[in-house]
Parts: sequence; structure tokens; C-alpha cells
Amino acid sequence: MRRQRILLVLAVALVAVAGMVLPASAQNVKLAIVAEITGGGAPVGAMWRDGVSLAVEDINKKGGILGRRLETFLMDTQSDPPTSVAVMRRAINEHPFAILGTVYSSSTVANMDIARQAGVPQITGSESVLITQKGNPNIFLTSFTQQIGFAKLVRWVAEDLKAEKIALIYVNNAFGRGGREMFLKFLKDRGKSVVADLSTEPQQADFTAELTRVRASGATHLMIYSHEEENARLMIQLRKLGLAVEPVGDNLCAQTTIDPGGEAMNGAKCHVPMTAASPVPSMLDVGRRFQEKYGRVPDHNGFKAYIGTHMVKAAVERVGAFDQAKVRDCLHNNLFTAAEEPGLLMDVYVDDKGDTDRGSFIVQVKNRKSEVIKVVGMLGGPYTKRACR
Amino acid sequence: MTDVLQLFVAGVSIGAIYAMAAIGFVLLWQTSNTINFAQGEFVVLPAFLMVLFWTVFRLPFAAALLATLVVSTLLLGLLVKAVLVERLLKMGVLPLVIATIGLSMLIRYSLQQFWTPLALPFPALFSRAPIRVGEVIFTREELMNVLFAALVIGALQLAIRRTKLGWAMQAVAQNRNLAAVLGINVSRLVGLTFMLNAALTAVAAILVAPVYLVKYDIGIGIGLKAFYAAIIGGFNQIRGALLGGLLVGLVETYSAAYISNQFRDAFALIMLIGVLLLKPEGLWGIKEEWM
Amino acid sequence: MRGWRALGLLGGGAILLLFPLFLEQYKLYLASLTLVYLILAIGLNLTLGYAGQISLAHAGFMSFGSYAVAILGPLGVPFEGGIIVGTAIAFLWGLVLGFPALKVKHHYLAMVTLGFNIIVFLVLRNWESLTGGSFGISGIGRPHWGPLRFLSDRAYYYYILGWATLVVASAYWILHSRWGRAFRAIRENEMRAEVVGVSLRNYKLMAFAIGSAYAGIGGALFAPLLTYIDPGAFTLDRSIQFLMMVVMGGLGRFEGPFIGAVVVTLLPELLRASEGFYLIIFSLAVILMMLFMPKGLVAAWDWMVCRLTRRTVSPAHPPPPPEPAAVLEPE
Amino acid sequence: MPLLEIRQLSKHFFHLSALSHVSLSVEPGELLGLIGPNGSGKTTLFNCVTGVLRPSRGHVFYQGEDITKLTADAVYHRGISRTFQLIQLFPEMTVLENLLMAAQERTGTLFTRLLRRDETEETDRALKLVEYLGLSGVKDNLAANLSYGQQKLLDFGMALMPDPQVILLDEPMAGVNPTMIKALVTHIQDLNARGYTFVVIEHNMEVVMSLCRRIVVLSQGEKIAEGTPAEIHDNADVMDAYFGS
Amino acid sequence: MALLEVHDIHAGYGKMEILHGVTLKVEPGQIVSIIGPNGAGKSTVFKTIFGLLPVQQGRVLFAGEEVTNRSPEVLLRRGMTFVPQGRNVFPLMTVEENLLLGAYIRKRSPELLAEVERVYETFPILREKRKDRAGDLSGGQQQMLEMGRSLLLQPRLILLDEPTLGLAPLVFKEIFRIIEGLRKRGQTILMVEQNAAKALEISDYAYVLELGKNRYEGSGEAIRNDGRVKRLYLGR
Repeated sequence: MRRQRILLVLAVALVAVAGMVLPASAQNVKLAIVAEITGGGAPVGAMWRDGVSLAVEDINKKGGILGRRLETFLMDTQSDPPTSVAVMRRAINEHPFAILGTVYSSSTVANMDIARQAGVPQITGSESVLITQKGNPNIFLTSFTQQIGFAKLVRWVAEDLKAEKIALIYVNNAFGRGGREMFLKFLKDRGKSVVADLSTEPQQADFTAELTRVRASGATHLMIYSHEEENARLMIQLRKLGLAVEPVGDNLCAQTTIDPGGEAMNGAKCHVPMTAASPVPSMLDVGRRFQEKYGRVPDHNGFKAYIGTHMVKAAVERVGAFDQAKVRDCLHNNLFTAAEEPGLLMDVYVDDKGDTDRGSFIVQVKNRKSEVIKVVGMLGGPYTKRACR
Repeated sequence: MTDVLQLFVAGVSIGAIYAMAAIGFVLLWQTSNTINFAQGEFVVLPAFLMVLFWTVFRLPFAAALLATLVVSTLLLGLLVKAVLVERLLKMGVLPLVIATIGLSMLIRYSLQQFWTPLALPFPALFSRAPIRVGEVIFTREELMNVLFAALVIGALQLAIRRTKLGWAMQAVAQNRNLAAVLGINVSRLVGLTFMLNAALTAVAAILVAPVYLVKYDIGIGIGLKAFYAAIIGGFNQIRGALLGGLLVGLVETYSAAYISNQFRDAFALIMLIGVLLLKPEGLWGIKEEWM
Repeated sequence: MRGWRALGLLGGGAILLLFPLFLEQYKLYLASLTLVYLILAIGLNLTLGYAGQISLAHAGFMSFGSYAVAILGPLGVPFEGGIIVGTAIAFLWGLVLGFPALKVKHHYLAMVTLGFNIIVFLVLRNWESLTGGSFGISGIGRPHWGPLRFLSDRAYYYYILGWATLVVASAYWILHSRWGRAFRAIRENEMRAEVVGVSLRNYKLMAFAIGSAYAGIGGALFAPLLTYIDPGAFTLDRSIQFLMMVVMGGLGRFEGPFIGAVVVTLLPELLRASEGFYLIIFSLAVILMMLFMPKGLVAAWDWMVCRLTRRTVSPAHPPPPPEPAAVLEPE
Repeated sequence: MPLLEIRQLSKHFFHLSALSHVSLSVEPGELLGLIGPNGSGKTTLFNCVTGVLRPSRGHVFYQGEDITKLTADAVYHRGISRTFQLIQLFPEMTVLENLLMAAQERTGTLFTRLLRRDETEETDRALKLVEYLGLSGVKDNLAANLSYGQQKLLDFGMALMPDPQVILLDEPMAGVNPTMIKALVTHIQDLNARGYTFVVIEHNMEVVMSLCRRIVVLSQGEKIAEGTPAEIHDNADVMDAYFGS
Repeated sequence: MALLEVHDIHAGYGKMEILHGVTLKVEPGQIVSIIGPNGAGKSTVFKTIFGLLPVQQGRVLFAGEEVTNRSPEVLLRRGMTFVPQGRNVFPLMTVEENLLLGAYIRKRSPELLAEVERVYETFPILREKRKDRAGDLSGGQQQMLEMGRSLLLQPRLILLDEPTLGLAPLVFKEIFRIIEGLRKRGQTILMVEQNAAKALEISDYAYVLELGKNRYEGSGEAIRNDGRVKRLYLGR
């Protein structure tokens, strides 16, 4: 009896050791998706995961990168920073070539040093300025930070909409606060300020208190910056109260806001980094295929993930080898064009901090769909391409 | 003044939702001393069922509602009572608390995993066209929410006062052993209360869904607020749930408008702690020393 | 019996000291996190398991420690100074919150402490000048003693291990002093305890405050482990996580928090292979455990120890005799 | 000066009056019996004296000090201990631990109780008591696992453990077999001879009449008689209270 | 045939056996009293008969059928009711609601309402207070409420446990007057009463228990005049 048990334990141990020693398929290149699959960030994480998966499928269909196929594995952060640190370490144990994620800024700030220490390039969906302020040479954004995004947004609000009396409603967490700081800063740069500055809670259901204060402020424009379903609830109540303000925002026009918000969303205008309704044909195509495959219209997070995966591809191909350090160098201060890598969808410039500059769109919601009413150029530039070999 | 009234409308209408979820708490506590930490999810699951039957299977509204009621009564009422409560009730409060926390996680993550992590739209049942009374704007939806909550609570109060079953429930709440001596089957009654709670939360779900939208994690907030409402109003009286719900809704709305947005979640809590320390039986509750 | 215990202690110590040398980063991090959670669970076990006061504010108390080291570190205060300040704040707030705990019971106490946790969260988020608000504080330094620096994950693991040993030893001391007996007496029969001279007020306050102080220590060690904290790390969810640890481990048993901290931290990680399903499996496991092992996993542990030491299953913890119902009081 | 003096003590539970204006005094070294039909307020009186219940009106003096408003633990520290009609033990502690628990708060302060772990003196005393009560064989058993009679004895032992001056016994003989009753009677007489003061609530009249030198009778929350066993035996009011008229 | 027969029952609370063999018999139309000093186990007999405590040994027969260890609901349906000692009403419900709860197992019918009327005739004070909360009644009124409640089932046998416990002398007399009234209507009652003398006065038969065992028995009159019984109460 006892001997049998010992033998059993030995056998199990042997199998375990063998599992560790035997190399995984050497041909494939592994990418780690570290995202908010459960918890409060689940909608965001689902988009991110599907965006990466679609990109990987597309890349593999076209023969992979430098002839090697991609494979992904998924790590769930539960939308919890300590857990994200744990799973990031776990992801690194699998020796991925690059890490795609996380989207929540509080998680990214907590886990990005780990990827940096391991020398694995990290492409994040976060937009907080906190991330690029740290001087981490290993982190890359696929979209704008709030710094660049809000510079473009405020430029549009001030110059195109000629808004004078602007009220701001934001969600009181790292995401919303970051946007608020930038919004106020760029307004201030133009000598302006908001007439009402109102915080809301995540998962808040009733916004009458905030909206009555907006009404009292006499604002003509209302900047709304919260999570998708809160945006939708807010818009429904705004329409109900019949407030005579023009709602503007960023993720306000995401399809994930429009779907639950319904009719109330019509008329909202946004500055968005990317959209399924884009006039860019490749972007439209990705949006269509995403919807076919996953049954929902991709929001900016879906596109961000798709583009982020292709940023890895573009950089590797420009370097000509799977060399993490060189790829990292190559991604800094460099311009990648959609002509060279169609999967990037648009030309993108990555600066020395890992922040990106890119064209973007002004959209308006009509008939529960966002329609592009204007294409906005890059914030800076012109930028030049740099060889990396 | 307009604002004050407008905020009143908002506070009452959101408070009605809290009250609806709170009644179940009160009922369960009274008949079985169960604290259901999954109460929020008891609201969310029927909302998803309603989406399933109504917008996915395209049943007529009444049929969808009926199907939702039946399924949630069986699942959240009968099954939960038979599997969890029956066994755990004998072991004291804490194991049941942990088990209901586990149940809330189970429902939440299952919905997220097997259905969707995104918010689902839910058609408004009543018109959202603004109705103006002076400067104050409200909608038929809000009006119906409040009326509906008042109606349900009123009907329930009446049923508990007037029907034999209602009396039996009161009897068990007030003196369990004596109720047994009079031939009331306490265990069966507890089961019925669970089914009633499930039916109530299903009804609440239909009010909640158009406002909150249907998302797997909205239950956390609703459950907490319902809990505050039940304690503030009085854990041993159904009318207390109504009072507590309305108070929580109003305090939340007014304090956010006139005191501080940033601390809006704190005011209802401060009221709760105050009530607990000064009048632990709740504002409309009755001292339990009677019993 | 004594021999077994010494052997177990030695073996356990050796494993805790040596095995990190062979662990990669991820497992090392989990081991460190488990130790931190162990400290927190021991604190809650003291409050809830021994003194019978349910607390859903443990994450709030934890935040005092975390923010103390995060805020004081950059000001040049040594790390241990931060720990002491954070622990002292947690202790004092524990005393403050302990007073209502004397007055209200059961689910009412749960609500008071839950409210406290939410209010702490709101203050942390809104007091931006001190706490950095929702942006949190990043780049939290790790401790150093002169030239000896606990910067690497491995070194910091040993640092945490040191504190954990201290906490375990002090908890062991408290629970095996006459305090421990008084706590058990209160839990088993409050009225009788008072009649044999136990000051319910003193002991309950102390249990609450010391449990909170342990949370402060755990929090102080938690912050540098992540190097980044924000108020989101100290929500009600985390308090509930600690509650699950103690209850699943086994309330009022010294081994309970050890088992609970390991299971609640590691089980989700082990189940992670099932991708999105692991939280579902985990919550099912919680329910099943409550149904079939309401005394906690410590029951399985007892069974194992009995098998190992070849004792027959001891009647160590029979269920307390059922209370006669009110109508059924003997004449 | 009486050791324990109860003056005009009343206790109401809402509409019900459990005790009204009860006065009695206990002299040092006395063995006082407290009897009365069911529901006459005897246990309530004990609860009010020991701080388990707060009296509605009236005062309790102990050695001249007003102890009416003290909590139960403070009353214990004055030197009054008691047993319970419905046995109250720490069920998951051993017999020895139960006894040690009954004495541990007697000495030291809150913080020295945390530090000093030496309890040889108490342990000796507990062992002696265990022997005295005939519980040696079960001294390491959990209290929950004792027989009813043993639990009754343990409850008694716990009251003796802190070496109190006054011991209030609430129905020590209820449900105890005749042999053990004899033993208990001997114990009480023996201890009383050594200077312990007892107040005993007991239904077994033979025991009360033979044990006590003075008896107080309560009925319907009021004191209706007081006197020697013989006086009580022949008192018509007492007979009425018990048997009716 | 006796309505109730109890044969040598043993019962108690967990480890504590209180009844060490009690035997008694109640004939239809009789009032039978169980008396005895404190600690004799009188109320325990009732709880054991009514299925609230397990019978460890012995048998209980009701109307010739075995009902040992049957649930209260079964006994209620067979026509036995129990009025426990102490105040046992639902304090937050009205007097009328409390009364009707007594007939919980019966259908609501005109007959039932007629019986409620009869209860009000027996206890006029209850009619006066029918809309008041039962918790606000005095002790005597609560006792009447409990007795009235038990009558609504038209019971063949009422177990009446210490109906006068803690009541003022005036109320006390009132309760006894009512019990006598019930007997005139032919109601069978088994009762435990503190005031033995008074109980024996109206009893057809009586059992004296001591320490959980039968001690004496006989007609009410005989027991009342038996000096040995009195001595049991105050020792020899």
C-alpha cells in the first residue's frame, strides 16, 4: 500500500518535471494577452482579447511574422492590480515575445515594471498619462494617452464647436480623473475653464443631481467622460430632462455605449481615435469581420488591440529578427505607415516615451450608429521613418 | 425650488427600486433569519432571464414576464432554499453569509462567462417622454416605478395582514416555537418566503433593467443599497423597507447635489451607522425585545 | 505529540526559508502575497474567530498601513517607522470602531464595518493632496537596513517572512496566554464569561484593535510588494476576500488562517488553466465547502493530522449542544 | 453589617413585574435558602445581584458598597460568584480549563494577564477541587462531553474556584441523583463551615430544610416570608403560595 | 375508553432525563390535574405528550390510537391542543388575528366565525380588545387569549399548562371561573396548576408527581385532603 503510494507520487513528479523541461513548439511565437476578463473591466477586457485574437488570426493567415506563426495565451487580471501583478509574472514565465495588455491604468502602472525587468515589450491599452510619465522604455501605448487625445479633443471643442460654456462630468477613478486633468489643462492653455466640474461614481445609476447642476451652470456643451454603461444611463437621463446642452465626449460614441443607450445617444459628438464607422477601408473591413466573428461591433479597445498586435509585427519586420531589445528600440521615435503594414490601419508615430500620435475622427451618433463627420490629422509631425536593422 | 423638486422626483424613483429589493431582505430575515448577500444578484438574474425570454426568444411581454417569474421562483426560491438554506440554517449565521457571498459570485461570473460582460439594452416599458408639471420634469417610467413599488409593497403589506399565509409568516417571525405548536409548518413556510422573495426580486428586476441596463455586475450596488434601506427603515417591518429605500434614494440625490459629489456614497452610510447606533431596530421597526 | 509538532515546525520553517531559492518570480510573488494575506487573516481570525465580532472593514485597516509606508517613505522615514505608524493608526481606529462593536451585533456589526470600509475608500480617493487620490502612489520603496537592502523580490520575500513569523509568534503568544482563553470563553458562552469576571468590553475592544493592527502590518508589507497602490486595492471586495479566508480556513482555530490564506490566494491561480471558468469553479467550491465542511478546511486538516499521528479521530470539537428553544425551557 | 444587602429591589420586563420591592440581607458565614414556586422571581433576583440583569429599581449593597449598577465582571471581582439553573459552561474547554477560566481574571491586570503564563497556584487549586468534587477521572474531558450530573458539579466547582466570599447557588440539586445530592449537601455544609457564605435556591424541600438555618420565601416577585425552616414549614402563607388555597 | 392514556413515559432535555416513568389517564368530560412540587416534571409531561420533546420510552395513546412521538400538527388535527405556560401570543398581531391563528389548520368557514363569536362570549374582554395588539394586553388577558385560541379548534382535549402563573389574584379567580364554565360544557381538560388547592377543587381526578415519577393519585377531593401531598411541597 505504502510503496504504491510512493511510486504514484514519484510518477506524478516525473511527469511534472518532464512537462517543464520539454520545450514548447519552437516554431511558434508566443504573445501574452493580459487583460481584464472578469471583474469591473470585463467589457473592456473582452474587446481587447478579441481584438488581439482577430489580429493574430489575420497575421497567421498571411504567413505569420518572418515566417513564424503566432500563438497567444490569456491571463485574467480580475480587474485587480495585485492579481495583475501576479498574472504578469506568470505570463513572463511562459517566455512570450511581447505582452498585450493591460487596459486598466491602475493595473498597468502596477505591473509594467515586471515586464520591463524581464525585457518583454509591453503594448498596453491604457491611456493614463501616469504610464508614460514613469520613463519606462518598455511600455507602448496603442492609442493616445489622455495627453494627446485630449489635446486633440479640446482643439476640436474649442475651434470647431466654438464652445464657450462647457460643463464636465467625469467618473471619479483613475481613468476619469486623468481625463479631467488633461481636459482642464488644455482648456486652461487656451485661457478657458469649465462652468461645472462634476464627479460621479463608477456604477452610478441616477445622474439627476449632476444634471441639475449642469443646467444651473448654463452650459452649452457637456463633456461626458465615464465608462460605457454609465455614459448610456447619463445620456438617457439627459434626454429625459431635456437639457439644452450638446453632449461631447470620447468613448461616449463607442458602440458599447450606443447599444444600451439607444435613441438617447443620437446627436452625441465625439473625438475618437478609431471607429468601426471609419472612412478608412481597412478599418471598416476589420470592424465588419470583428462583428461577424464575435457578434458585436468593436469599440476603440478592440481596434487598439488589433493595431497593437500589428505594431509588434511591423517593428519585428523592420528589425528583421525576433530580438526584443531591438524591437523596443525600433518602436521608439519611429513612424510606421499603413502602406507598409496594412494591419496598422492608419499611420502611427510612437514617441520616445511610448506614446502614439495618429490621425483620428470626429463622429456623431445618428440612428444609433456613429458616423464620421470629420477626419483629424496627427497632433504633431511631420514625422519620419527610421530604419532599425 | 425647481431643482429641489426635480431631485425629489429622482430620489424617490431610484429609492423605489431600492425599496423593492429591500422587501425581500426583510421577509427572509423575518421568517428564517437569513441574510442574503446575493440579493443584488437575485435581481440581476431575472433581468437577464427577461432579456432572454423577451428579446431573444421574442415571447410576448406577458408570457416573458410569466416565464421569468416561474423560472426565478423555482431557481432562486425553491432551489436555493432546498440546497443551501435548509442545511445551513442550523449552523448559525456565518456559514450562510459566506455561502450567499459564494452564490452571488457564482451568479455574477456565470452570467459574465456564459452570456456577456457587456451591458445589454432593455426596452423601456413605459414612455420616457417628459411630462412637465411646472418646471419639474418626470416621465411615465419614473411615475410607474414609484407607483409600482408602492403598489407591490402595499399589496404585500395587505396580503400579510389579511391572508392566512401572511399571518403564518408574521407568526413565524414573532414566535417560531409557538407557531409550530399551532400547527404551522415552519420549514415549508420558509420555503414559501424564499419563493416570494424570488418573485419580488423578479418584479424589481423589470423596474431596474431599463434604468440600470442589464449588466452582470449591477447587483453589487443594488444589493448594498437594499441592505442599507432595510436596516434604516427597520429590519422587522415591510413598510420599513419602503421608508428606508426612499430615504436612501433621497439622501443620496440631495447630498450629491448640495453637499458633495465626491462623497455621495458616504451620506447614506453615515445615516445607516447613525440609525444603527441610536435606534438599532430602524426608524420604522419595532423593538425586538417584545418577543 | 510534542515531537511531531517540533518536527512539523522545523520542517515548515526549513521549507519557507529554502524553497524561495528555487522559485521563479511568479511563484515567489504568490508566496509573498500569501504571507501578507496570512498576516491579515490572522488578524481577522482574532477579531472574528476568537472574539466573535464580524468585521468587513479589514481592507480599510489594511490601507492605513499601506498608505503610511507609501506616504512616509519618500519623506525619509525608515520603512519600519512607516509600519509602526500605519499599525498604530489601524490600532486606534480599531479601538474607535470597536465601541459600536460592543453595542451592535451580527449583521448590524457587519453593516457598520462595511460602511467604515466604504468611507475609508472614499476618503483615500478624495483626499488627493495626501493620498494621490485615484491615481494612487507608485514607486513605493522597499525597506533597507543600512547596506542591507531588500530590493529584490527574493530579499523582500524574506523580509515579509520575518514579519509574518513575528505576527504568527505574537498571535500564538496572545492566544496561549490567558487572553486566548478569555476570547474562547467569550465566544463559547458570553454570559458565563462575564460572570467569571471577564470584562467583555476590554477583551472585545482589544480583539478588534489587535486584529486591526495586524491588518495595518499586512497592509504596510503589501504596498512595496506591488510598488503601487491606489484606493481600488482596498475596497469591500478585498474585505470579503479576507472574510472568506478565515471562514474557509476555520474560524477560531490557530491553523485556520494558514489554510485559508493559502487556499484563497492559490486556488484561483491553480484553477486559472480553466480560463474564464475558474471564478465560477471557485465560487462553487466556496458554496460546497460551506455545505459539507461548515467548520472550515481545518476539519480536513484535523483528519489528516490524526491519520499521520495515528491517533483515532479525537472528539476535539463536537458541535455545541443545541440550545433548548424558548418554549422548551426545563421547569 | 450584613455582607450582602438587597433593598427594595424591583425588576420589570415590560408589562410583567418579575420582582417587586424585595429586601433581604445575608450575614457573613450564613447559609440562606431562597425558595418559592415557579416564576416567583428567584433567578431574576440572582441575575440582578450579579449584574447579569440591571434592576429597574432598588439597590444592592455588598460590604456597604452600592453594586447595583456594576457589570457582571465587576461583581465577580468584588467576591460574589454563582451557578446557574440551566448549566452554563464553556462547552469546548476541558474541565480543568473551565476551572482555570473561572479564576484567571481574579489576579493581575489586563496586560499582566497577557504576559504572565505561570498558573501553578491556580492549577493546584483546580486539581484539588476536581478531586474534592470527584471529577478527577474526567478532568481532561471537554465540558460538553460530561454527564448532566458532572456538568452540574463542574458549574458548582467554577463558582468555588475564585475563592469567593459569597456563593449564589441556583438549583444545585435539580436533576441530580440522590447519591450526588448527598455529596453536594456535604460539600456545601463543609464549605460553609470553612467560612463561605451561601445563598441557595432549591426546590428539593428536604434539602433546603435540612441545609439552611434561615429561609426567605418569594412568591409572585414579592417576599412573603422569612424565618427558620420550622417557621417556614408552618407558615400558612407559604403553604398557600405553594399549594394554593 | 379513556381519551388519553400515557404509559410509563421517560423523557427529558438531551442528557437530562426529567420523567422517569409517568403514567396517567384522562376520561372524556373530566378535568384532570397534575400537581406536584417544583421540579416534579409536570410541564415536561405536556411537552412530551404534545410531541415537542421525544419520548424515550413508553407510549401515548389518544382516543385509543397510538400517538407516541407524533408532531404537534398531527395531534392538533386529531383534536388535542396545548396552551403552553408563560405568555405565548404573537405580540405584534391583533387579538383577533391571534385567535384565528389558533385555527390555522382549519378552513375559514362561517362555523369558524361563529365559534370566534362564542369565544368572545366566553371572554368578553377579548371582544373589547379585538383590534389591539396582543403584546399590549395584560398578563391575564393574554392568558385568556391563549385559552380562547385553543378553543377554536373544538378540541377533544386541552392541555392547560399553568394557566394562572404570575397572575394577580383577581384575574386568577376569573380564569378558574372560566375553566369551570368549560367543564360545564363538557370540555375535557388536562391541566398543570401551581395553585394545587384551587385546581383540585374543580378536578375530577388528580395525579401527584414527584421528581419525574407518579407519587399519588385519586379524586380531586381525596388528594386535596391528603396531608401527605401537602408535606411533599414543604418537605417532611
